[in-house]
Amino acid sequence: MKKLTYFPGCSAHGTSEEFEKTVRMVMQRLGVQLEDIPDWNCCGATSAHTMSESLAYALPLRNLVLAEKLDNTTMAIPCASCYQRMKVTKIHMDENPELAKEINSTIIEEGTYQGKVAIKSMLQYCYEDVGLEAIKAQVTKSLAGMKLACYYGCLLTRPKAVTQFDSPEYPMSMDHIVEALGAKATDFDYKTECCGASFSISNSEVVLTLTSKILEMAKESGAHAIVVACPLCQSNLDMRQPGAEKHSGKKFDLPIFYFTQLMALAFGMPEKDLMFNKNIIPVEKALANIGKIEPEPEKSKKTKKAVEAESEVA
Amino acid sequence: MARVGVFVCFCGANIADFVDVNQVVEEVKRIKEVKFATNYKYMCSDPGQQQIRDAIIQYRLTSVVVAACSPRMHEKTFRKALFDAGMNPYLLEIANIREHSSWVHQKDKKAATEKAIDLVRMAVAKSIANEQLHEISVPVTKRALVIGGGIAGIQAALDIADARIPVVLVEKSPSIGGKMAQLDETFPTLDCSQCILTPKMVDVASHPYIELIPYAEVLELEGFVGNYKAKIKKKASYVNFKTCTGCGACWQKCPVKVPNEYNMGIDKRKAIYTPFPQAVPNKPVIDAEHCNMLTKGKCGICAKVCEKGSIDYKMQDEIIEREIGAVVVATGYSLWDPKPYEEYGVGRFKDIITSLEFERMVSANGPTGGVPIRPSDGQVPKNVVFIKCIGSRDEAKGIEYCSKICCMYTTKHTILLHHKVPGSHSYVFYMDIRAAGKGYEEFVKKAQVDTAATYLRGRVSKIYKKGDKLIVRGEDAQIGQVVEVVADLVVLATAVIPNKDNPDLARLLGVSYDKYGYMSEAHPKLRPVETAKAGIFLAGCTQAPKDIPDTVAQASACAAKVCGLFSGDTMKKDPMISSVNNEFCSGCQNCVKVCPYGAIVTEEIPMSRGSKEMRTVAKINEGVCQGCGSCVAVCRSMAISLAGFSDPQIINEIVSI
Amino acid sequence: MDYTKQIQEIVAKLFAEDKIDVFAGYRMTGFDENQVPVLIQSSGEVSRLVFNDKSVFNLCNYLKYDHTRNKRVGLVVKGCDSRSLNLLLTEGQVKRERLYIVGIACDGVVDEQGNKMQNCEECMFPDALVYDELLGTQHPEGKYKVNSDIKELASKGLVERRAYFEEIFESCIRCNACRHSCPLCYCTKCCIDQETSKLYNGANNTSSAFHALMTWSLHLAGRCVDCRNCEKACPSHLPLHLLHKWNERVIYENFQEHLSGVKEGDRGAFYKYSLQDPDDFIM
Amino acid sequence: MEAVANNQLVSIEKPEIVAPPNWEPVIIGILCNWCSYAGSDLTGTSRIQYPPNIRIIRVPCSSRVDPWFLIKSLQTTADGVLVSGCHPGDCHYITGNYFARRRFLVTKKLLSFVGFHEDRVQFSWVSAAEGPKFAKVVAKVTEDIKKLGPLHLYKKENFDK
Amino acid sequence: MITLGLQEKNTLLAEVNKRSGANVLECYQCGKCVSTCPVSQYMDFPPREIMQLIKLGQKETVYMANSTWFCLTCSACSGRCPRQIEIPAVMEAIRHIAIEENYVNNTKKVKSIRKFHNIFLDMIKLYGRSYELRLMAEHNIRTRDLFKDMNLAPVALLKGKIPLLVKPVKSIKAIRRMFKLADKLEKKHQ
Repeated sequence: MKKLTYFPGCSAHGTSEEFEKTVRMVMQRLGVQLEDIPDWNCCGATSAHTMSESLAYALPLRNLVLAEKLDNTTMAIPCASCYQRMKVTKIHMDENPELAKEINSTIIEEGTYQGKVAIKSMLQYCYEDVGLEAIKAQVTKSLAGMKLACYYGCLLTRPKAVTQFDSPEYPMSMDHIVEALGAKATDFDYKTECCGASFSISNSEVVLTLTSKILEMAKESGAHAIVVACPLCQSNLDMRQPGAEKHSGKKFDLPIFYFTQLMALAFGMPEKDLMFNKNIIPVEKALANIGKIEPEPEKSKKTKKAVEAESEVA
Repeated sequence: MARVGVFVCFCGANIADFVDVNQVVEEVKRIKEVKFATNYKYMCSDPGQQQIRDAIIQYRLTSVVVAACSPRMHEKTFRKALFDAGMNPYLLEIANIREHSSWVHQKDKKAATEKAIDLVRMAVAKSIANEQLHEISVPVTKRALVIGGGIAGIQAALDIADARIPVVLVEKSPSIGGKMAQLDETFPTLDCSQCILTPKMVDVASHPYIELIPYAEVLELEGFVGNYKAKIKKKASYVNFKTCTGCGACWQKCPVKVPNEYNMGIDKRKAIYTPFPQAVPNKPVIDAEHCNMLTKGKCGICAKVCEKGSIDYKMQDEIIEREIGAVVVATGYSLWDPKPYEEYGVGRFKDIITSLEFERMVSANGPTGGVPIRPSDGQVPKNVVFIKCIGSRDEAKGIEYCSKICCMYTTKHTILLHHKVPGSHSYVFYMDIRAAGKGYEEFVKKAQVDTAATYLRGRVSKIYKKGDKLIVRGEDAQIGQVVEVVADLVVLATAVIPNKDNPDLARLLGVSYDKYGYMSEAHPKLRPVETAKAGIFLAGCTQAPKDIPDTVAQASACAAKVCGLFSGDTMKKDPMISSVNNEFCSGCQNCVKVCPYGAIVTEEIPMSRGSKEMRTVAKINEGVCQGCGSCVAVCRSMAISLAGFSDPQIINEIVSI
Repeated sequence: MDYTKQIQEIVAKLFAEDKIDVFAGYRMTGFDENQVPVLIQSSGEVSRLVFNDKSVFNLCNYLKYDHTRNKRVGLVVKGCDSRSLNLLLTEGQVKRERLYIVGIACDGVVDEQGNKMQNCEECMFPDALVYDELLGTQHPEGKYKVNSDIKELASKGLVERRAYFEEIFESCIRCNACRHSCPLCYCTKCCIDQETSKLYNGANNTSSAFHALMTWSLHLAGRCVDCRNCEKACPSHLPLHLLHKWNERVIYENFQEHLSGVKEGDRGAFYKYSLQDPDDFIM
Repeated sequence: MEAVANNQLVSIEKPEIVAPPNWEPVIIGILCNWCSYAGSDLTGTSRIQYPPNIRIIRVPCSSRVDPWFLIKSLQTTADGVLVSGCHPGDCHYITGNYFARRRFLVTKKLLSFVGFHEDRVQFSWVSAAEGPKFAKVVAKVTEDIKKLGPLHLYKKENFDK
Repeated sequence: MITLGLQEKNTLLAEVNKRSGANVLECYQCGKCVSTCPVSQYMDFPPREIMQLIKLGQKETVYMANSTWFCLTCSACSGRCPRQIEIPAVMEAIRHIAIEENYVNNTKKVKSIRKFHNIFLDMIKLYGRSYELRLMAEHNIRTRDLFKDMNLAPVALLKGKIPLLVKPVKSIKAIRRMFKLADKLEKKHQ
């Protein structure tokens, strides 16, 4: 069994409990043993770096120091925001060893940072380290019939220099994963647009405007549901969806899944463990599409001559 | 024993007011080699020069020192005076006592005079070590090689050939014409590109002084200015051009279809093809990569239908050699691939095309019959968005520089769209409109006013699909608001970039190139068509992005340079160049390493006279050496000497102060 | 470090297989414990060859003289010697195909008193870099160390250094032994002996010694491999390595050049340039 | 007063050498033809004044300057040498000054190592347009050399007599 | 109206460049950032204009702009910037300078954002982890908008989206110490 250092993040015990739970289930099935960082703390999220530079580095650095106490080379983080803060800190500390030393020695008492653990988002870990083949091998209940818009948000692939994963403009890793599960990923142009993040609380109007556009485009793409890999994106798109519907005057009715929820579903795990009850937008209608395979538009069998004639015209 | 004459000039009051010229003469007379010294009001005047001529003869002088203004001023004048008196002109030395003494020490006549005396003394010492030098004449092969058969190469070849100088024109593709042959109309006059280009192409083919070698590449260039030897590879065309009549039966019957490069892959051509109907030479070639006969060994239809029996599947690449005197490089440009613009969905959306694709569509002989269409569904677009600076001025995704021509061709495209699709509307996203050129700003005005194209100042940030439309989002910085345009078709004005093989060609020719891959001119202002390597000239986009008028002007300038070079049977060259003393040369070849012109080669000479044992020594190519002296300074055994600035000359100057 | 037996075997074999005409190695002086270079012509002389930590001289010097020209030469090289051999190859003075090189992974050699040589203490490349076969166990590449004498001198004032070197230049007798012993001084006629330079410095005095030594060290700047043949040859026992090591340090620190002769094809710092070279010393 | 001050001028490298009264240093300026020599001509045509101690030698390129010239100059006639060429990248002969730059640095450091002040040999990049800069450079070099005092760099006359 | 030519040196530009590590002078006003930015419509000066204002040295305007507070650091702009300017870093630099130099934008929206961040940090100080229920409640209290999102609360609580309790970090003392020392370090760096 592979071992992996794991940083759950604050929302794991709150808004994104279903993400947390399904991650653990799926990883177990995929033969990866998660080892939690002992006594981890909040990464500081947007707030810390909005207000104070030193704090923005110190909070994640403590977690990095603690993570190095476990004997793994890689650490995975489900929450996109935590992942981003930790990775930014790691890169900044590795590039400025002097600063790292200073912050480390004055602020953190748990140990000395060495920079030996690689940081990946859970999505990246699934895509790169687990691999599509391994995922495909576990699928017992294909999601065929479901059309899904994969929404990555800002922080999983941006900025390129930090994440060094997938395209910052049109990523495909999650699309490949859901297709491995049997579902169809739709051509969704808004997959990396921002959802408004923490403005959810402080300036909800912004979030409503942004999410309604995202939801509208997802609907446009023909999706039955949206798949995400970030708790904040999930809560903004899900919890704020009724508000967004009111704001834009359009009906979306798009449940928001974590990609691990769908993985668990496709792996044939009991549906009751997947905590679909936590979704504010009901999931049943979307899940009902599983198995309903639309017949492919029949390709008219042209004669060889006709094909030739066509290309002549073109 | 050297006999030196010294002539001190007053330069009116310029020297005499601040330097005691009489004292200078008196002091200099004490030097034992100085047999004659005098001063005069204006040494450069005719009576002044007469004094020099007289003294040379009267005192049997072996060298002459003129103490006057800077040698950069009158060195030639005084050299001529020496020559007229029957003396080798290079036995002259000039002591610069005006710029270096009288003008810069105007407050201290004593010091200025002392310095002037020292300067003359140095010049006298140097002149003692001067040697008789003779202008070098290099024989010239009066034949020019033009590489590239686009408009630049065509123009250069025609201009040179019209001066009755033979030209070898080498073109990589099966036909000459280049990028210009793909254009529909040209800015700012909207005259038809084919109409002005094809007559020139025909002229090239029929010109008695032009040898056209299509479907060929230059492999090697050796030698130096006036005496190059080029190796040219004629690629196998599998068609005997001598017997082929260009009837077209072969390509009409050929069963294999390949994307047509001429039409940017919008339609198909055959595996045996002429690139376009007006091609010169109008003879087909077989695309060996796709031909069934050449890849699989079965088919042979073209050979069957050819009445002349011109098809030869066994044809091999042929290497030919030509002796030439000068080279014009006119290899043109490529267009940047916009794939990195992922935010625009390039590659995902079919209805995003490049400007050259658009150009082919609106072209009367194009694949869509002169009407632009949406590649996704074949519909004629109404709203077309043009985005400029794709790859240009974008160091993050493309290149730093401005491609120069995109502003104008986009303007042209809006006008063409207006002409071809009634009721259509153009939206142009731009950062700046760069319309510096004759009639260019007026042309932009025409687009903005007459065709009412909407110009939006800003870079597009995103393109996404809604239904079958493309939504283009950008800021219009003029109103400070984000704008979304619902578009049927998006046209990207992609950057001009150098050909990928430009650096390889540059290395092959021995020409330097810049960080992008454009070949470098010898001087950015004063020698814009020459390269640092004598006898190699640049025309068109090989050197930098250019529009057609600039390209043609540069091509003609190249022709003028070539004609100038070939104006005599031999070329005259300054004799102040390096030479190797074989006796001392140990053959370490460090000089070869530092020579900026590749002017030093090695040769094998006998160990001693008559000996069969050989040793390697350096050899200076007189035609190429420019006389910088880099090699002299690195030669540890002092085997290399630079005429005019030899070690004894400089050491004499140093020790004589 | 004693490879006498191995070398004798190799050389015997080389002569037996007619792979070489001559072999350059070391022999005992015969009157003391030290060694001198020897060029043996036949297999009968093989027993004279020795090799141990007293084999100090750089045998590449043989390659510039007539008695090895156009002959197939076998020779023994240590790390430093192989670097000079690299330079000779690069500068076209010898052809690789007529050499048979026995490389030594050198543990350092000792001077006449039996102390390890200073250049061996500071050696970065103790192992032969070019060879046909290598004897001994290879060492990891060393770190660049600034010569201790240089360090000491550089810390002194100008006046002191001037006084120190004045004595050196005064003691030079212009015998040119340094030049003759240097494997890299192969010019047909040395510039010092040419008319232009003799004109003012022909005499045997301090002035001409200064001129000769400065010119020599500049001609070896970026090339000297620190084999110290010159120092061993100097009858006045002058510390000639100082000038070379100083230049080596200036070049190493300012141009980020690796040491001379380490890579084949590398001609040394003066025959190339970098746009990033220091420019701050120029107005 | 001034004469006394001059009397106290001693060689920085060899304090026992005292300058004669009214000692003026001799400086040799080796200038490349295309940039610095043209620049010095411009100084002249602009009538910008500078100290008269410099004696100018013209060479085609700074890469023509063998370090040997510098040693020779200092050993025979000069108290200081100035070499000037085109700015990096502007060399008329494309790359000459880059090669020269390396040699200059090594020469400068070598001289200082054997006990001569670095400022005895100085280098500058002066373009054909930099007339005022040339005057400034000469003024600075002259001032520096004056401070260093007379040079006795194993001059021939000191030993041959 | 802006009058230029009175400042001796553009200290704003120097300071922003130093802190952010970006070079604002590279901006050539193409506007790609503005149309990329998801919240540019809420800003009183979108990123492109902020860049120009920095170049013009307009301290007051830049510090008081709400733009820096609205920036979500989503990095979309910097990913697309043709001149590769780290715009989020510039925004953050301005924000930090404004906080230090006591330029306070007291419009409702900015106040609300600032309060959110302060409460969030207080929460971490208290528990070492974030606690959403209290975060939402406290934000409502501090912004005196008691009934905001009240419609959401029952649904969220019912669904267990927002837990009633939080599990604090064991070594909470270490966290509090970090806050204190980070403050000190910040002061020392200035």
